[in-house]
This record gives sequence, C-alpha cells and structure tokens, in this order.
Amino acid sequence: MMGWFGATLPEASSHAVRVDLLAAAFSALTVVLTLPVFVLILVFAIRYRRGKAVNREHAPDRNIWLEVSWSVIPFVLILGFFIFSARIFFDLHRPSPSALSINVVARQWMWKFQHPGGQREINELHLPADQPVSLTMASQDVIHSLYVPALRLKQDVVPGQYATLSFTATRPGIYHLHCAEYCGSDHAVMGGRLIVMAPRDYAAWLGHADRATTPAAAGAKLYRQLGCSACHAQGSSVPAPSLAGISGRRVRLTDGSTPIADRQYLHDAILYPNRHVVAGYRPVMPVYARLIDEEQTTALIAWIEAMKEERR
Amino acid sequence: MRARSLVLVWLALLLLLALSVGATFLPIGGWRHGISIGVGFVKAGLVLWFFMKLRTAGGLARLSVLGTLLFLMALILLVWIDYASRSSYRGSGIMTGEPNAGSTSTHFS
Amino acid sequence: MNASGEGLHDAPREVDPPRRTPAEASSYIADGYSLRSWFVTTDHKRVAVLYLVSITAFFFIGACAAALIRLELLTPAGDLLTNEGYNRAFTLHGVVMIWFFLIPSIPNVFGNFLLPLMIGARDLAFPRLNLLSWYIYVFAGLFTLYVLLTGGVDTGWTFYTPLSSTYANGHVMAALTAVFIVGWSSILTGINFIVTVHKLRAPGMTWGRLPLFVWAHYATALILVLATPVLTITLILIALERLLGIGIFDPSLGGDPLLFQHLFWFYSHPAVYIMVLPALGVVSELVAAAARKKIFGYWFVAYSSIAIAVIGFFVWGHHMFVSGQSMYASTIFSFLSLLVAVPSAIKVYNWTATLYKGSIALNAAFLFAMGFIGLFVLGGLSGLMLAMLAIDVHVHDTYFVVAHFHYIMVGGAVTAFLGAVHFWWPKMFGRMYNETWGRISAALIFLGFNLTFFPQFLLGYLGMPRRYHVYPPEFQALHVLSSSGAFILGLGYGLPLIYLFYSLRHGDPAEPNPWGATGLEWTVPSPPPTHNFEEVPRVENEPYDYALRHDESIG
Amino acid sequence: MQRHEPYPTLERQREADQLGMMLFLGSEIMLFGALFAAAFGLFLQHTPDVEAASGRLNLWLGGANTIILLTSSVFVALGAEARGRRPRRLVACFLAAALLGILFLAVKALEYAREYDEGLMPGTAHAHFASGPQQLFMNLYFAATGLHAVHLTLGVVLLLVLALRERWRPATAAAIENAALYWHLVDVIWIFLYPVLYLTRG
Repeated sequence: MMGWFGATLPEASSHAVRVDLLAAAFSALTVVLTLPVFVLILVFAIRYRRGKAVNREHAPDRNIWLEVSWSVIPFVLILGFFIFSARIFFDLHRPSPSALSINVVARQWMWKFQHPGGQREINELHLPADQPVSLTMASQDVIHSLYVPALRLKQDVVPGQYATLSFTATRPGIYHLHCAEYCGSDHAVMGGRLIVMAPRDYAAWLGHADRATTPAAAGAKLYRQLGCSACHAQGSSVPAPSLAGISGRRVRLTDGSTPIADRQYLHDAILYPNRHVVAGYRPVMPVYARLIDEEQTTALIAWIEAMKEERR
Repeated sequence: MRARSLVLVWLALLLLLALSVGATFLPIGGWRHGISIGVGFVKAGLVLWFFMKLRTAGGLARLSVLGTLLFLMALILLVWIDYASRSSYRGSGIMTGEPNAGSTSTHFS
Repeated sequence: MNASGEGLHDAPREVDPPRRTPAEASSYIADGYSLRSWFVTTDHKRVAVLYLVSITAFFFIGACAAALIRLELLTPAGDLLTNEGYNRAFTLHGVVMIWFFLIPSIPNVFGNFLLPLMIGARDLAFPRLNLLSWYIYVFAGLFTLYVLLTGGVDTGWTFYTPLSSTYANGHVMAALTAVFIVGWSSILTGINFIVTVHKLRAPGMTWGRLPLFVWAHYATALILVLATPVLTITLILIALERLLGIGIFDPSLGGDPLLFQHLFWFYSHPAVYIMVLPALGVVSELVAAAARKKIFGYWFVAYSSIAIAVIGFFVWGHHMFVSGQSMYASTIFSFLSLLVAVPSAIKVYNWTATLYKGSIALNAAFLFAMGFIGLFVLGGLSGLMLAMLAIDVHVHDTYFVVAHFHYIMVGGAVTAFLGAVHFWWPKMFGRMYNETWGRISAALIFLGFNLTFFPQFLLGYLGMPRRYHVYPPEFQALHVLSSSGAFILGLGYGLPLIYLFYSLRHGDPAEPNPWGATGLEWTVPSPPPTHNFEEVPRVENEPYDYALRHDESIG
Repeated sequence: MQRHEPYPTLERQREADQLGMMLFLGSEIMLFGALFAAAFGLFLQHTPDVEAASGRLNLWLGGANTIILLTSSVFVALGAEARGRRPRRLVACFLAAALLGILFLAVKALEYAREYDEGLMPGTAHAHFASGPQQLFMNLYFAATGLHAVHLTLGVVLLLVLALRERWRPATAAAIENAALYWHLVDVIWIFLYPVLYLTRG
C-alpha cells in the first residue's frame, strides 16, 4: 500500500485492509480537525501582527456555544471511529472453529512453531493462504510479542498465560515477523519470516518438512514417561480425576466454581496443580512447573485433548 | 470534641471489630469478605470523622480525603474489570467472561 | 517598551550594558554569590535556578544517549553499538529524560520561580521542603550517574516484569533506587504547590483571577501527589522481587506480570500529563502576552487543565491493548482515552481564538508557543489513533508510538519549556537575549523536530518495531532522514545555551515588564528582589486585562 | 508559635501545615492503596489459595493488635484534645499511645517468629508452602505488614519526641495535630490490612 522511500507494507489479509482504511480515514479526520487551526494561526499571526493597523475593536473573549460546539463535535466524530475500530478489534477475538491450530513457544530469543502434523520450525512460519489460523502462544521466560506487520496484528505472550492470535492470511508472500515487546539483549533479532503459501504448496511443504512426532504423540510419550497414568488411569490406587474427554468440559472444583477445562486450565492444572483442586479429590499431585517446559506442557495438553477425540 | 465522645467512638470501633471477626465464622460464603471489608470502611470512616476531625475540618480537608479515595477506587475498579473479564481461566469463580473460544475448539490430528 | 520597540535590542550599541544594574544589585541573585549561599537557600527563586542548572545537565546526558541511538540507526546493521550497548543507551535516555528532565523541568524551574510571584506571595508554602526536594532530586541523580558510569541498565525505562525482576543483569537495583528516590522529590513539590495555591494567594487573588499557568500547575501537582506513590510502591515490589524473590509479579509463583503493568501505567500515564500540563499552562501565558489579549474562554481553559488531570487517571489501560488484558477492559479504556481529547481540543481552539483581533508580537517566545501548538496537535491526534483499538494492535510498540510520545513530550513539553525560558529569562536574570538568535533557534527546532519524528510515524505504520538497533534494510531511508533531523534538532537545542549565557553578561538590562504583559510577576523589578514584593499586592483586576490600544486599531 | 516568612497570619500558616499533612497522607493512602490493589488482584486470581493462606495467619494476635492500635488512636486523639489546656494529660496520652505502639510491634514480632517456626516466612530455610500463590500471599503479607511497621515505628518516634520535649520546649499546635493525623492514618491502614490479610480465610 505505501511506497515511501522504498519501504512498503503489503496487506496480507482482509483485516489489514480494514485497518488501513480505518487509519487512512482517521488521518483524513486529523487533517480536517487540524488544518483550520494551522491556517487560522498563520492568518491571525500575519493579519494581526503587532504594529499593523487593522480593526481590533470588539474582540470576543468568550462564547460558550462556540466552545461547547468545538469540544462536542470533534468528540462525536471520534466516537464514530471508536465504534468502527472496536468492531474490528472484537472480530479479531472471534476465531473460526475450523482454524488450523499452530502451537507457538517464545523464548529468549527465538520463536518456535509446531504444526498440527508435528512439523517444527524456528523463526519461520509456513501457512496456507485463505485458511483460518489460530496460534496458541506460550512464553518460556519473559514477555514477548508476536508481530506481523503485513497482517496488522500483534499479540503479547505473557509467561504463565496462553495467548491466542487468530487470522486468515489471504495473499501468498513472504512477510516480516518480529518480536515487538522488548525482551532483552537480542530483542532486535528475535524474528524471522511468515511465509504464506497457496494451500497446495503448503500441503507439499508439510510433506517435505522435518516431521517430528505430532504434539499429541509426543504428549502421549511424556504422559507415560512422567507416570501420569499411575494416578489418572481408571482404577489406579491413588484416586485422581479421569482425563479422558475432560478438555472443553466444565469442571467442578472444591471451592464450588465450575470453570471450563480449556488450555489455560489444563496448563495451570499440570504446572501448578494445587491452584484448583477438583471437587472430591485431595491436592496430592506434584508441581510440574520446574520439571517440564512450555513445549512439553503444550504436548501434554494436546494428548489430553486427543483423549477426548478417542472417546468419541 | 469532648473526651467522653472520643471514648464512645473507641467503644464503637471495638464493637465493629468484634463484628467483623465474628462474621468470619459465619457460613455465608463470599459474603464474609464483603462484610469484613465493609466494616473496615465504617471503622476507617469513624477514625477519619472523629479522630482525624474531618467532622469539624473545612471542605478542603474532606475533599482531599474523598478525592484520594476516588482515584484509589478507580485503580481497584478498573483492575477488577480486567481480571473479572479476562478470557483465560484464572482460577476463581468470579470470572464472568466467555471462555477462551480458540483453545477449546482446537484439535490435533 | 512598546509595539515598535521590540527590534531595539538588535540595534548596534554605542556603550556596553552596565555590569550590574540597580535592580540586580538588590535582587535575589545579589543575596550571595558563594556556593554555600546557593546550597542553603530557601528562596524559591534560587531553588528554581538550582533546578534549572541541574535539569539542563541531565538534559544533555539524555541527549547524548539520544545521539548515540540516532547514529546507530543510520545503518540497518548494528555497527556502532552492540545489542547490549544499544539497550543501555535507550534505557538511560528514557530514565534520564523522563524522571530527571521532563517531570521536573517546567514545574520545578518555572513553577518554583513563578507560582509565588504570580499569586502575590513571598515564597512557596514550605520553603525548606522545597530545598529538600531539590536535594532529594540531586541524590537520586547521583544514583543515575552511578548507573551510567558503571555500565548502565538494560530494562527499558518501563521496567517490565519479569524481564526487570528476574532476567535483566545490569544495575537494575541502582536504577530502581534512583527512580524511587526522585519520586519523593515529586511528591514534596506537588504538596508544596497545592498548599501554596490554596493558602498564599494575595488579597483579591480569587480563583477566577489566577493566571492559567497556576491552574495548570495546580492540576499537575494533584497528579504528582496521587500518582507518584503508586510508582514508589511498585518499584519497591520489584526491588523486593529481585532481592528476596517475593514474586508478586512472578508467573512461576502464580503472580501476574500484567498487574505490574496496571500499577506502572497507573502512574506513568498520568506522568505524561505531569509533563504536558505545565506546558499547556506556559503556552496559555505566552499566547495571551503575545496577542496582548484576554485569553479566550478563561474558565474553559482553566477547568480543562483539571479535567485532563482527573481523566488522565482513568486511561492507563490503553498501554495494554495487546498485553493480554481483557478485551472488555481494553474497550472501556479506549473509550475513556478519547475523553481526554475534549479538554485538549478546548485548549487548542481557545488559543487560536485568542489570536483573533490580537496584537501579535512575533518574538521568539511566541514562535516557540506556535511551534508547541502545531506539534502538540499532531501528537495529540496521533495519540487518539493509538487509542483506537484496531489501529493500536498494529502500531503498538512500533516507531509510531515513539513518534507520538516524542511529539507530546519533546515537541510539546520541551518546546514549551524553551518558550518559557525565552519568555521569563529577562525576569529571572534581568537581561535581554538576542531576539534574532531566539527566532532562529525556534525555527531550527521546529524544523529539526519534524524532520526527526515525522518519518517515525511512517516507520511505525510500516511496521518498524521500537527498541531495535538492527532493522530490515527497506527502513534505512526513513531512518537516515530521522537521524539528519536529529542533527538539526541538536543544533537548535545547543544554540539557546550559547546566546542565553552570553546575555547574562552582555545582554541589555531588562525592564520590569519587557513584553508589556499582565501578571503580578511583571510588576516587580527584573530580576525580582529576595522578598518578591515590597508590600503584599492587592489584586483588583481580572486576569489578562489587556487594554485595547487604540493607536493600534483602525475602525 | 512563630509566624514564618511566606504567611500573612499565624492562622493561615496553621491551615497550610494541616493541608500539607492531609496531602501527604493522601499520598500515603495511594502508596498502601496500590498494595491493596495487588492483594485484590491476587485474591481474584487465586481465591482458594488466598483463603487457605489467610487461614494460616493468627487471627487472634492480629485482632489483639487491632485493639491495641485502636486504643492507641483514642489516646492520641485525647492527647491532641488536651493540647494547650492540660499539657500533662497530653504527655501522658502520647506516652501511652507510643507504648501501645511498641506493644503492637512486639506482638507483630511474636507473630513473625511464630510464622518463621511454622515455615511460613519465605526465603527462610525450612519454608514450605502448599502452592505458589499461597507463598505469594505470605510474601504480600510480609511486605505490607513490614511497610506498615516501618510507618508505625516512625510514628512511635514522633510521639515520643513530642511527649518528652513537651516539658521544656512545647511543640507547636501544628506539630501536635499533624503527628496525631499521621498516627490515625497508620491506624486506618491497619484497619484495612486486618480484614484483607487475616479475615480472608476460607
């Protein structure tokens, strides 16, 4: 869209087009609101400069209605923009149910991506065009922020909390991907490329890409290694809630609340199990926060989610 | 203000303290916390009004206390709005926001 | 002094000006020349001068850091500074410029000097507290210098957790201590100003007769008193986290890094108004004096200062739209942020209306005021753009934000500071500076500033993240433009230092009222005597009661 | 009492002193207020943990301390009331309040010692917590009560100085009033600390 001084910024999604439209319209409003001020200041400064003989009689020193109108009218105009921009913002947080789910782990100073089929990438993300995508992001250390200017999108990744970013890239191409939240020494080089491909090319890329085990399979392996089934399997000696099909269901806790067992819930339940204890059970699960990292946690969650699939 | 009234205020404060401690043992769920904080406000009000002499102080002193409280309440209220409506699960039963739609619906092949 | 006489000072002179005028001989400056006489003074005017000297020193430290940053950014590669070096440079630039220059700049120099003079008082309410607040400032400054000399700190001025609490390894504790200490200086100054305005107004100086400068400083003082303690306690919590690992903001214990951001911005957003409200007050004075006219809509302008201060407390969440804050909270904060636009717009439009049918002197001070209005308007409106949720998601933490807050803080606050320096210099030191050089420097600064920071709006919108010393090569052209602007800007900032210093010795003696302005400070000699007023003035006039000069008006 | 330079009248100077003190207390309220906001945020995020951790604190010692502070406050109010008319009562009241303040600190120290023994003091060798947020709560408890104790200690010193020098160099009315205001504010802060920390039990 913009081509000043050799720098360009493509619009790689329909969201980008809407944001640009909003920004351009707001810039126009800026001109409408400021130009009269600039012109009048210059005109007055010249016309009424000291020493020049002009009519200076009956200069007003107040006019309530004039003042009210120039406070209220710009505000109402801006309010319209507020509603427009809030709608775009809310649309961002309404992800498509058929989204392609990518796991992202940020750490000083790299981005790690994993596709549903297990393909891993570092600092590069290949995605199909015209396919809704949902990134589930976790940070291993400090706050990072995934920023793709071509998509006009950015989301901070706060350690301890999953962040999601949903979008649909529409234009194949290679775009910058940055860390936007200052994260220490190599903040400036914590980035890489977003490569949006035609769906067929993406499928081909998936075939060639370095294919590790899928997150769910990795999770299953970890599940065995860590001995989770010793308690969580049915009929085990130490009673622990069954995990099959738990994902996405409401859970009743000892304090009486019934949160939905979403990824954040499962994340906290694995790393900090005593933060919320399921009703009818005792807080006996060990804390895994210092034993496994965010990637492993994500894999475990993938396996727990897959258990839900199996049950169906 | 006479000494006797000050002592009466003191007695009222002790009574309120007993009330808030007592409320802690009532089986009324989360209301306990509300009561003990509410009683705290009444006690603070008494201290401000009688001991700190806001009763006789000018409007300016009252305004400075009220104004400060206004900004403090703004801090707490707006922080509360954020926590109460964060989309991710945060462990308490107070949250009202919709659950994180993106994560429950995702699946792995 | 009259309308046609303003060029007088540029005319060649037959005789050198006297070394010491009668006014100077009985002024606050003549109270003593020894260092001791300055260091134990409780005279608000002398404390103001102490502040002027110290903030100028810190301004040049901060400017050096800025120069390093702009030099590094001339090329896309990191060739001048290492990653650590760059991170330390921008952290130092932020910490020094915000807490050691901008926040104390106008309030502690001009607020200190002028508040008592403007309201007809002999001093601030608590003169010793005032001196103490300068000592606290200097003490904190020493910590900053220690940080600077021992290698710096790399957390960014925002001290975001967990980077600052767990991961950063520079002199974080010393930097935290410096900011913690300087906060107390702010609080004491704020208390002093509020009490002064309430309790020391001269007879007849009603609230409706206060100069708008005083209104603005009253509003600023409210923020100083009520917002600074929140920063203080937040810094204590970070320090405790670093020292003892108490972890209020540490996610591994279940703490919330966003809570830090809430508390930090609860102070740091209002802190922007600490910097810009005094500037708005200065410009109101400058515009009225230059136009020789009553300010248009006095009450609107006065109350808009209070409104900005109050609303400014409720908008901090607009720094957190992409942080993981609830989207509902973000929407509320976005709406509240737009409310600030109303009082700001009132000021700008009212200044413009003030010029209508005025008798406008195009002197250096007024040029700075005009520059301020232009830059403040652009900064304010780009701020509204940032308050728009969808746009902010794109430009948050990019150069768009950098450009925006430099338009407000540098284009706004620093320009107004220089405007104030040029306007009140004759009052403070009793000498006229060279008007031509003043105009040149105003023009250079306006030009250099726009050349530096306007390209950064484009850079930001095109997707250049902030705090990057290495960047994609397509941004180089705009960065070079920006750096060359910074060179001009630096020149513009250096100039006043020279001709103002020169004027101290060689400038013409200033009359009590060289600009023909209203206000009590212009009724006393320049420089003012130690006790300001021979006898306490009695105010009987409305503020800015400039009479229409019929010799200037036809019709 | 002597009138100082910037003030036209003695009365005005007193008003200014009082207003200055109120503003300072306002900034103190914001200082602790931010701590309360942090505690509230912690409570919202981890209600069960906070309730569990709060239950470990000694409700009765905290309650006793509340009684002590409330009583000291009434003594300070009585003392300030007697200013100018009954100097000996002022001295007695302020001394009593200061002693109660010291008693408060002693009880607080006892509490800290017990918490240390129970392994509730973070950073010590045998500290153990059921969960991270419970440790956080205890941390916040120590930070808040510690900061309060610092304020209280200053208050005790202030009261002692005023009481002891009353005999040969009586303090100004403003100094007495302001010291009293400060003491009451420290009391008010405790009035909120008590329910927030001790009474949030499950």
